[in-house]
Amino acid sequence: MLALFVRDVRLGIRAGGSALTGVLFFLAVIATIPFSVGPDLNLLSRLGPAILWIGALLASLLGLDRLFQADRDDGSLDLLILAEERHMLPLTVFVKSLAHWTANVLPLVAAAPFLGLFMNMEPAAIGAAALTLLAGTPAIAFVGAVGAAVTVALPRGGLLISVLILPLVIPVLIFGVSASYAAIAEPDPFLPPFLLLLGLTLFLAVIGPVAAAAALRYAAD
Amino acid sequence: MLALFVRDVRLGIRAGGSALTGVLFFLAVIATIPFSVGPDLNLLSRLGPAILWIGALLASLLGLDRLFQADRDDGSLDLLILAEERHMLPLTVFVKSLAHWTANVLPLVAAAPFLGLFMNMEPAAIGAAALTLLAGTPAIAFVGAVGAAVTVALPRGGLLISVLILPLVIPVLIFGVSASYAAIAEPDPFLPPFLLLLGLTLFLAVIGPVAAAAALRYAAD
Amino acid sequence: MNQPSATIRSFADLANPTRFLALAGKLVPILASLSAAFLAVGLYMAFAAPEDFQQGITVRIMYIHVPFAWLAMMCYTIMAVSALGTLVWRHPLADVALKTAAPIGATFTALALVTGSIWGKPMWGTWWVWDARLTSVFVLLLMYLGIIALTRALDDPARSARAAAVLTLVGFINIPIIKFSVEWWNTLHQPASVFRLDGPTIHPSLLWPLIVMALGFTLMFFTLHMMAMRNEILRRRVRAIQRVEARRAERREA
Amino acid sequence: MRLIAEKLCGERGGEPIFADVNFGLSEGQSLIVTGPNGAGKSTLLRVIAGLLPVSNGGIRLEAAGETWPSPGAASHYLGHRNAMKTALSVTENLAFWRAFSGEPRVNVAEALDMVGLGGIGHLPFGYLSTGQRRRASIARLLVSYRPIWLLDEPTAGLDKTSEKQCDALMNAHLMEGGIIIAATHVALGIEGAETLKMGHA
Amino acid sequence: MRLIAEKLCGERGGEPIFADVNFGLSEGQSLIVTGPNGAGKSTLLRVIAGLLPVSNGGIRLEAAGETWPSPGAASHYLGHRNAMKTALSVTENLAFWRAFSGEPRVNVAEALDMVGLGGIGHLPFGYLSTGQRRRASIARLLVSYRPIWLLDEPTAGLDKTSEKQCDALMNAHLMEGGIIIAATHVALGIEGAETLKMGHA
Ligand code: HEM
Ligand SMILES: Nc1ncnc2c1ncn2[C@@H]1O[C@H](COP(=O)(O)OP(=O)(O)OP(=O)(O)O)[C@@H](O)[C@H]1O
Ligand SMILES: Nc1ncnc2c1ncn2[C@@H]1O[C@H](COP(=O)(O)OP(=O)(O)OP(=O)(O)O)[C@@H](O)[C@H]1O
Ligand SMILES: [Mg+2]
Ligand SMILES: [Mg+2]
Repeated sequence: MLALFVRDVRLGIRAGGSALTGVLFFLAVIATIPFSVGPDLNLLSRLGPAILWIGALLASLLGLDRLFQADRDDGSLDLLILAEERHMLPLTVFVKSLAHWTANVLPLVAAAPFLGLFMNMEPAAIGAAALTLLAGTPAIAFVGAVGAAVTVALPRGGLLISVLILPLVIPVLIFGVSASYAAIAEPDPFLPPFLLLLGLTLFLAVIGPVAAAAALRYAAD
Repeated sequence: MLALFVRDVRLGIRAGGSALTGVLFFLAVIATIPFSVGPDLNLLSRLGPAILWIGALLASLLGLDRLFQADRDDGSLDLLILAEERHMLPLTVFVKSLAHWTANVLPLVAAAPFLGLFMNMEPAAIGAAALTLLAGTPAIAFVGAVGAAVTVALPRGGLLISVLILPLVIPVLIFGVSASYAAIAEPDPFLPPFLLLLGLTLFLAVIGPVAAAAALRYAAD
Repeated sequence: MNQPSATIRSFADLANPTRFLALAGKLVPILASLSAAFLAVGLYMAFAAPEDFQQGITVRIMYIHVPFAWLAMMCYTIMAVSALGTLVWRHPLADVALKTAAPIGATFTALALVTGSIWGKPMWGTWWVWDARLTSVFVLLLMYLGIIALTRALDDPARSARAAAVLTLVGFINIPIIKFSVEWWNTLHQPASVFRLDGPTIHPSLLWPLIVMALGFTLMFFTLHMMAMRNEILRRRVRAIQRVEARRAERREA
Repeated sequence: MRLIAEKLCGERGGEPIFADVNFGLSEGQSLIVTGPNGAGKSTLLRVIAGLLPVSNGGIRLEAAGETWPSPGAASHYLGHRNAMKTALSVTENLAFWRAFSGEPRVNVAEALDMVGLGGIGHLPFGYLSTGQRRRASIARLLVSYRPIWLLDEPTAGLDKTSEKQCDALMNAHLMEGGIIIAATHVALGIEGAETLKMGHA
Repeated sequence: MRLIAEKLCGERGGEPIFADVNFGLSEGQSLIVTGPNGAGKSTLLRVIAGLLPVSNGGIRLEAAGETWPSPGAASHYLGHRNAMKTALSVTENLAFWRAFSGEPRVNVAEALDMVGLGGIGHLPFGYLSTGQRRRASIARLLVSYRPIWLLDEPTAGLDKTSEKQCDALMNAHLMEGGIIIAATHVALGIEGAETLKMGHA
């Protein structure tokens, strides 16, 4: 299992998914924003958390569709499925999604605070945003895994089911963003949405891999 | 050439995946912004065009990394390069990027007006935004082709490509947004920035493919 | 049994770089001392120069900020030229020049950003504004870093050379944007006052130290660049020799 | 241990590909599957491995003990595709499969020597030639132990000498009491192998 | 028309793979490249096609007229990978290559018959078996005309009968005054072909 994790992370890094690239990616995304919404600083600082979340979401969606296809194309997927008695397939999926998250999203989460400074967000907001990112983004990877598995299994019909599944991402996003705003906007409390986010992540961390594994079993053809 | 276009569009639609992910991502972006700027509607409608543009820009990065990699993996790229005397490679690249745009980005542009309604933008603004998107987003695909060509040798170029491309497409973003604002903000005229945008797209439609072709010629190994 | 031919070929390839190494060996010390001299004089003049009556002491930041900013753009221009060298003239050194210039350029750009924002704090009351010039320079930094990341990600030097060259050329669009951002958009940042068609508008008492400093930093840039190129060439030689060795070992096994 | 197929039927996308395949292989025995393209050789192997559902009849493993609950768990499957990442070096690839499949056997370096790739473990897999790739994935069978080998055209793309090496490896596996089922178009140098001819007829 | 290689050298990632390859093939002649794995057969073919830069020496096409400016433009390259999209049907794939490569020759249906895939043009390419895939990509050589065929292990994965078919097609191409360069490990049934042995020796 650890071996699988290491392999996938390594692949991610080889592809230039290294920490440096992650930070650069974030910087690039952020740099585009002011050009469109204009240099209004306090508007920026309000947009801050949303921008961070959007960047993270994009980063985790990039290459997610290849999560299993890459393994299918070179035949590794067959062997991963064959090893089922040894490593439960859901666990395998879980590890793969986690590796994807580690290679592509974690660097961004780590970089988030600095970028917060860039958009002169207040410390509280920065902390909250980083925290919610850390808690929320894995969920995206897990949901995405289902979509990826389904599209591998039935390339044609895959679309349909992904339509049903991927919208789960939006709630994650919404809770994440609202939580990070709750941290600054006085009246409404930070914890409730954050706990919801955590719950959602844990829930998806279980459901996602199980569903994806179920789909993959029929993927081998 | 037409054959190539048809093939790629067909593949894009059959394989599904990315086009859908794009729309969903687009939706997600739109969904998060209200949280950040709050329920203040006329601020929303003011930000509308910017949000649409950012969403479209980021969404069109999805699936870009496979533009040439897919062909490389199954050996088609060799033949596309071999056919150079018959179809100039830049032209081939041009057609491929156009097909990518048609399959993955065009749906977004089509969806944009509805999302505009969500953010209660005024009809004029919506029209302008859609128009600028239609005129501008191809440029992203053409620049994207360069990124895809440059990273074709990498196993998973997702993040890196975005890092390389985003700085290059910022001019497109600038003119696109300013044009769509000019449409509503009375004094300044719509045409000049829009024509600039068109010009930029045409310019990149030439530069992008030529550069990408130059990179691809040596990518074959 | 083609090792000898192989080794000879790989050294024949390096013949031209060899000449460069000899040249660099001679030039580097000269350039280094020259730039040191210029910088010393420049600094003296800078502090001898009159203070700006409204900006006060902070105006002196200009003497480093502006050269850094200029060099940031010049370095990218040099990279673009060497990119042409790689793609069009296939010059063996062009690729080395591009690859090694990137980190230096990135550093200068970063310094321009830092000095700029240090200057911005007293002048504009804020470290950073998302104004056109500032952001375009920021984007320039991003492009430098992107090119560095790309050259790192592609292991095979021949291939990464082509890729980086293409990318650099395409990225060159940004340079005019930086240069003219101040004219095109109304920015906080002040417009060009030295490189203008209708001659410099800045007062000579400020102009001269600026020019001397600029020259000093430019010389410094070339010194660093030459040293970096020398290292890169030597690194590649070592790699080539290692490959030959490895192949010898393989053949012995087979 | 005994691998038994009874009236085994396989289908692909709803169409029956083969029907009523029967065989029983005990330790040290091997089966060579031949037949025209599209006869269903690969399908048969995948059905045995459990990668495709059994449409009818059954395949089971007898007297195999706890370690090998099912035919799939007890087998190495070598398909057409090499199951290696081109971006990773040969050694990294093999080390991964060794760690992942468990039951480690020969260590990576030795395995590479055994398939005649001694010198080039450090190269990225993508740099290898067709035959070298195939040999690397044959090395995968050696780094971790499985009693049953399911080989789909194992010698495709190999030159004469490495074909011999491959035959030797297979025979050694049989000596140790392994079981081999190989689909092939060319003759394999396995001693005393039964053959199963598939075909639309 | 004459395809001439003089002191041709090829390298991969900076390492010389082969050196001083000389041959001259005129219409109707063929060259079979053999050698151990990693000898550089595929590399040679790719260099000839122009997919890899010539590191030294030269390859040129003489008296070929306007239509065929360069060896690359005049050649069909059949690599290890089939250059077909698994998501598209066999017919769609071939129709695309026919339209894209120009110089249309046999139409798709006939070509499929000629390689013995008559019935299954409608199947997605991904559904085909290894040999069927190979045959489909051999059909690609027929749907549009090129005087030079560069074949990298054309018969890999083919059964005996389709191997014969393939030989017949190659001979027919030579009859018409075509040129064939084929890298292979197994004997090909081409009449009067010269052979070029590559190898580290
Ligand atoms: C991070 C912030 C800043 C950045 C990125 C920046 C960038 C640049 C660049 C790229 C140039 C070269 C322009 C050209 O050659 O046309 C430049 C020149 C200059 N900058 Fe800045 N700058 C920044 C902040 C400032 C501040 C705060 C001031 C002072 C108020 C300032 C004053 C100048 C001056 C006087 C020049 C010389 C203009 C000329 O004579 O051509 N800059 N800056
Ligand atoms: N994924 C699939 N879906 C539907 N049919 C398939 C699929 N894969 C293969 N087939 C069909 O099943 C039949 C058997 O395929 P299989 O790969 O088992 O043949 P094979 O004996 O291995 O041929 P070869 O010798 O070329 O490898 C073929 O006719 C093929 O068209
Ligand atoms: N992309 C690459 N980069 C560097 N070296 C490579 C690359 N591809 C192949 N090589 C090396 O070039 C040599 C020749 O490879 P090539 O594929 O030409 O051999 P081949 O004769 O086709 O072998 P096979 O019979 O297995 O197909 C091999 O030693 C291989 O390691
Ligand atoms: Mg098969
Ligand atoms: Mg080969």
